[in-house]
Amino acid sequence: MSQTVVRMEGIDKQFSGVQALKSCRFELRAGEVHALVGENGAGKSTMMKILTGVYQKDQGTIEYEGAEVQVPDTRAAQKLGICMIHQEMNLAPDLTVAQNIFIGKEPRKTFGLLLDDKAMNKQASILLKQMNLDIDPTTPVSKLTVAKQQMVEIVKAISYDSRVLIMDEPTAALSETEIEELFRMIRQLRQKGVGIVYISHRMAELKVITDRVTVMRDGSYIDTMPTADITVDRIISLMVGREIYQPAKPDRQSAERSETVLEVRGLTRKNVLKDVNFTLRKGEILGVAGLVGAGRTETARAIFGADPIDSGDIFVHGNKVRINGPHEAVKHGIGYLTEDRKHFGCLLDMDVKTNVALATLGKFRNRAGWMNDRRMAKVSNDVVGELKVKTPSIRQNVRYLSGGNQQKVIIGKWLTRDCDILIFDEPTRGIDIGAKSEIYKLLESLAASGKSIIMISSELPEILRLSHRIIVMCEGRITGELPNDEYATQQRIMTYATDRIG
Amino acid sequence: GKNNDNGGNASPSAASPSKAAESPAAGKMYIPIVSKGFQHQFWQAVKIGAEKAAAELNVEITFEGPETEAQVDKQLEMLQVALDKKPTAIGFAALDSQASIPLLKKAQDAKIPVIAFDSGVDSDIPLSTVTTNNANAAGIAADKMAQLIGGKGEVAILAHDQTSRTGIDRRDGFKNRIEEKYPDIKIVDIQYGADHLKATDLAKAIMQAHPNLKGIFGTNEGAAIGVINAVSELKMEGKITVIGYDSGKAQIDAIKSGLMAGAVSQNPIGIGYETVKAAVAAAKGESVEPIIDSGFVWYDKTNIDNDEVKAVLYE
Amino acid sequence: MKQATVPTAGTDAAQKPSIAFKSGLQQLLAFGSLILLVIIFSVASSNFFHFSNIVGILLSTAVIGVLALGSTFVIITGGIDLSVGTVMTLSAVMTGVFITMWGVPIPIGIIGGMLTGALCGFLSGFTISRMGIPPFIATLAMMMIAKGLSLVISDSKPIYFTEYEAFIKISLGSFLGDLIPGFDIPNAVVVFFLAAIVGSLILSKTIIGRYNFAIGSNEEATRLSGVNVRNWKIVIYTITGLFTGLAGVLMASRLNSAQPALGSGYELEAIAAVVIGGTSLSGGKGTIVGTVIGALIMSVLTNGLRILSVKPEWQTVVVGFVILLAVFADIIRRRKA
Amino acid sequence: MKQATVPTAGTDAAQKPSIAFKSGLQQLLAFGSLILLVIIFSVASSNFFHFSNIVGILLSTAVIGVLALGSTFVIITGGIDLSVGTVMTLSAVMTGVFITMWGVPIPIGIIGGMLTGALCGFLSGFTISRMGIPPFIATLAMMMIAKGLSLVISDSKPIYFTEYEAFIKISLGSFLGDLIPGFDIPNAVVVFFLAAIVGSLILSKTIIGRYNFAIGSNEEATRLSGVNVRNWKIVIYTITGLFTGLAGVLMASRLNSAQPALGSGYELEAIAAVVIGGTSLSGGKGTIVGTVIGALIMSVLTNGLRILSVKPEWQTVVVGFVILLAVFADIIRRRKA
Ligand SMILES: Nc1ncnc2c1ncn2[C@@H]1O[C@H](COP(=O)(O)OP(=O)(O)OP(=O)(O)O)[C@@H](O)[C@H]1O
Ligand SMILES: Nc1ncnc2c1ncn2[C@@H]1O[C@H](COP(=O)(O)OP(=O)(O)OP(=O)(O)O)[C@@H](O)[C@H]1O
Ligand SMILES: [Mg+2]
Ligand SMILES: [Mg+2]
Repeated sequence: MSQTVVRMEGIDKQFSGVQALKSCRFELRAGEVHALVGENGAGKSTMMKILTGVYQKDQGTIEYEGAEVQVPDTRAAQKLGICMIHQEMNLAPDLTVAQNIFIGKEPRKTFGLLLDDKAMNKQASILLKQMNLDIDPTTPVSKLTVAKQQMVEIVKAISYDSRVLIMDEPTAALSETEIEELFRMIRQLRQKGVGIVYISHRMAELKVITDRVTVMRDGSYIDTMPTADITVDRIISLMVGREIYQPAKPDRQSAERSETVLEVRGLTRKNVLKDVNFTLRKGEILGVAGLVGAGRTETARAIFGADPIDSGDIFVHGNKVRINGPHEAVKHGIGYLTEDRKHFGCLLDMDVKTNVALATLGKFRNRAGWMNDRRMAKVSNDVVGELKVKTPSIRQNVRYLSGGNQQKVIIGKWLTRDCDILIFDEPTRGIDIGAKSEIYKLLESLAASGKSIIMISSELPEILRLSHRIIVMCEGRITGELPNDEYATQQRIMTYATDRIG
Repeated sequence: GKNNDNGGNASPSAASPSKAAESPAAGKMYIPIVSKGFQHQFWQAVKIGAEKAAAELNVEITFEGPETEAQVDKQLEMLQVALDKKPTAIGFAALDSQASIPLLKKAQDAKIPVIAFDSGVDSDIPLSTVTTNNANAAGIAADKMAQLIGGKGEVAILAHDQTSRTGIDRRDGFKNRIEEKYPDIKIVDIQYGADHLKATDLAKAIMQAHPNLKGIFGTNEGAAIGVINAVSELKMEGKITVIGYDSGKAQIDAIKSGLMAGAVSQNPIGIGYETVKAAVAAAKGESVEPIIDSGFVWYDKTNIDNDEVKAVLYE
Repeated sequence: MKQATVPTAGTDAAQKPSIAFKSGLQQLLAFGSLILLVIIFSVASSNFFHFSNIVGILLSTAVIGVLALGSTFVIITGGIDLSVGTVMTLSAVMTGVFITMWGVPIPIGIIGGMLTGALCGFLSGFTISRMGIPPFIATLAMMMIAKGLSLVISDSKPIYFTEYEAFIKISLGSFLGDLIPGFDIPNAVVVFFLAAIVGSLILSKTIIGRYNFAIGSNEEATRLSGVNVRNWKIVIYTITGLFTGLAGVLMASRLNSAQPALGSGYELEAIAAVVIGGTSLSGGKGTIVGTVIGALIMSVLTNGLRILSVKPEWQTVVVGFVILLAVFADIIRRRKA
Repeated sequence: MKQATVPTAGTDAAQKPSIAFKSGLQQLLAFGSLILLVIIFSVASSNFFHFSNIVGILLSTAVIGVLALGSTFVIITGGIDLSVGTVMTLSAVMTGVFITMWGVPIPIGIIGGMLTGALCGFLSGFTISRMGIPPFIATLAMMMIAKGLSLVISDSKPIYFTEYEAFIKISLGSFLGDLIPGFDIPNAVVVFFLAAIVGSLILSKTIIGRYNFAIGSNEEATRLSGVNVRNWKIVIYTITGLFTGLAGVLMASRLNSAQPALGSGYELEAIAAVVIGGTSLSGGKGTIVGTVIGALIMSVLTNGLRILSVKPEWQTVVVGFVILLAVFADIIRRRKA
């Protein structure tokens, strides 16, 4: 058994009244991939941020290679050889790939006065090559796809020659092929004796890549065990402390003969969308699969009017419509739940009530034009009750809700608006398994009640589990459409998803 | 340093005027001077004169004014505060001849004598107005300009301000005199330069735009210095006749060195002195002249060392 | 067991009353600073706490206060309006043009002046939301344009309202004094407080206010919720313009004249008042009450320093420090919260 | 096969040359506007395109240009410095105090003046990064404090350098003219261009510049990368202050005096120059070349309008419109890109 590099014991952390960690512990060995799992808000990120000096612990000890250490800031962590890839994107978009990789440790020349960009770019391209990445180190990061940005973050972390590498939900923005690539990198690092902490909500990955699992719940340590000795179901029940609803495959026949509510013809946007055609029926869940960067989000945004299109027609209930902005899309009964919840989904610093009412504020006016707060409160209380949003009250700021509950609030916003067509973009990204299953339930009941849903997801099991019909995109085109029958498999979808021209 | 103490432990000094108001014999008289500005040399010179009179007559004064001559409202607030300090009398240089009338009426009701200075108010409330006629003084500048450039040619005005009373009077005084008396002289450009640096670049642009320019009149210290700087930066010494206004070290030096032909100066020290003197007299119930002309001088190389000129100039 | 599935419910509930309390405290803090200043100056000078001086302070708050009220709206959207100073002047000038040159009835002239401000606000809003120009730049340009136009239109001369007694009454008359003898609060002060009430109602009771906060909190999320953000931003800048126009009318009436060169630099005073009042420059947070208190702090400070005969150059320094302190105190409070 | 694992490699590679081209175009656009202005004015007035007038334009760019250079740094961090105008004045005053009152040698006096600016920048940076005060407010306070102190220190009187011939040479001498007869470019212009080169080197070749962009681009990410963002921000504000101090020295030397009441409003001109030069107020993007061109556009415009004897009030209006247009053109270009 290899030696222990990090041992955290009795860690307490309090955030202005919130006890995020309660005498929590964690142990990492060299050359292992150690999964850290738990529901949203269990304290995984906080625990690791304490290890990397982003936050300071209130109580407890950190041992590194047998000796107790203090980690006052991220720099100190780097010096120890501990490095973290954060949950949120952590690159400077205006800097180049190489500049981002070497930030804080730029090669210098001329007595350390000037930057040696040539050396930096060279070293960066060596690092990128080592990781089998074909990225020009002088490209600005803003020009890269999300997946590549994620890869750059990993390369950046590796470049510190870390003994300990923490990955906080590295696959949240990746799809299958990129995940494969990431796993290859992880295995390579494990070989070199690097200890890796792997935080993820995707249970399937744990079996594939991790050696041990530590489960956290509600800021407390629950258990640590070898991955090989435990089932995913057991992990889940440790995490949530209760049973999870496992949805069956939907009743695929139900939507077959119903009317078409949305039709998209020849949707084209320079460089991102090429001649996208599809239809959506009443009461149907249409799954949209594809690799990251396939153009699924772009399609959704184009339909919703969030981005301008170059050509193409959209028909709602058989009528051709022109959508010049989201405010016009909602008039046609289209709602869109963005993939980036924190940045584009909700008003983090405003309360649940306002967030629920945001798309329908105009309806909450009395004759004098005054806002009717009481009615607003009633409606959002109804939403909170109906969707089982876990919040102490509708006056709570959305910032303090867990990811899953934030997502429910956003769904509630669109339900209040009473949209016929709902586009869900990665509805379960970064959401724990418990919340996930509740959202699945919700989607199914919405479809059953006659709403039409487009569900974009990078998780194929999710697509297969929920959709009535599946379309697959690649490089801005629709490369395949298939009913979700027994022939719809992950392999077939992947074939379409990698169906590149030439 | 001294005035600073004034502000620092202000409570005794602020208390004394109110006492003074109640029983003038008991303490010093307190006379706030609300000026048009405090940052510029001209107003600093007025302040010096006022302080001189205050020392001689053993009264206490404060001197303040807004940052720019556009801030009519701020000046009114200062006047309001001055009234609330229950002064024995007030010296006031109105930025606008009408805007202050309601407040001056208040002063009248409170039986606080008001002495206007620099420019008048459209009202008979001020018991006396200590002033010079800016327009006349600028007219003299025009006469001198005409004389120096030989009665014909192009001249320009670089005024310090487009909207303030002093700016307008000096500009128009010069312009009208030229138009009335010197048909062969053409005013080809009037521009406005707010500070020394801007005035310098402005004067240069004027000179570039009008290669045949023979003279420039700068209507205050900043504008005049701008013109001098421009002339020396463009190496046009001797080719452009520069006439200034006000005094100050730079203008005096320029006149001595021949860069500047001459300048008109009001007597700011005298204005300050006379204002306080009249205020004290008025407070004591003595009669004061309705108009006290503090006078102005034309000064150039020939007379700059004369005593009566020296008395008016300030560095 | 519930505890386990709803991890933060308990703690959140515990937070709630303290949040309400803190929001009270926020007002209290700015209000406390104001009271503190008043006490300090009252002790330091017997001339400070007099009816006529307090009225003087209120009167001198009125114009800048109304400007600050207007600025509060754009600042809550996360924007800024640098043009309020000169647009105020332009509105005053236009009021003068309407009343004294065109001879329109005074009330219509006043509305005309306010609409001038609104039009400028509309144009700023348009350049910002339709042309995508950052607010700082768009309103900087508007500042210059309004400054120039004021001079052009007035021919660089003040426009006097001497023949229009009623117009002057708007600021300096006192209908309160007519009602209650001795209670001579000038109308300008009453107008300021009325404007504050209207502003407060707009901000808290109307859809404009809701969108105002939503845009400031997260503009893109608001847009993606189907809100026509571009149009609402124009509306909000127009409201700021309307308040600015009102400030112009008050200024003209108070000075009995439209002074075409006045106003540069007032935008910074207005912004300072807003920020001292606890509104965040990054948007999404702010109150009208805070702005009123912020504006009062600024004018109490200026007045007090003048009453104490502090030299004008030191006054500037002191005001600088007080702005720093006030904002720092606010930050400390929030950090503790 | 490689193609498959790195899906968009093709597009990325294809984009690269166009990025380089675009960044060229950006400079070209601002540069194009400058040339266009020069051509328009040359055609409109025969007096415009003269050696002495061009030198005059360059000289009038020097002070505001150096201010704009300094402002570029803080603006790239996503901050702002409203104090550069009055800090410039304070630096000029302190230079005067050092040289004329304390009698230190001129070079040391100059360094002292520059360090005054740096100290003010340091203090602004400190209040911003340590006390958490937003840049707008922190530098607004610094603006007032510096304004007051300039007057206090100089006792509201100009400080003359008449007895220090050598000092005046710093701006108005021409060592280029001494080398090449007839090529009388004043030293101030040379200093401006040297400062631009130094600024450009700092921004593109040193770690300060790298962190400058990194902070402006994503401050939190930079902090989490182990960069001591708080300290670097202080460094960057100090650099801005150093440039501001240099501007103060240049101004004092050019005016042969330190004028204590000057400088308010210069900050907005400097910011306008920076933004016209293509630097984004939201941070992360910007170049020194752009700022130089932006400053030149501003002074060519001012000079040209004056040469054409456009009425001053209309000049303001035109400048306002040009700022709008320049920024709008930049936005259009980026949108297309
Ligand atoms: N900066 C902060 N201020 C206040 N509370 C915080 C802060 N950061 C985290 N928390 C709280 O601490 C708790 C743990 O959060 P943490 O981010 O560690 O959860 P997590 O396990 O990483 O969840 P997720 O799976 O959603 O990323 C949560 O209740 C969260 O609201
Ligand atoms: N800012 C941008 N600049 C240039 N190209 C971009 C930009 N954003 C996206 N793209 C390109 O648009 C295409 C589609 O991206 P999109 O985000 O729609 O993908 P997606 O399938 O929704 O993936 P994701 O799972 O990340 O949502 C990709 O080729 C991507 O490179
Ligand atoms: Mg987390
Ligand atoms: Mg997407």
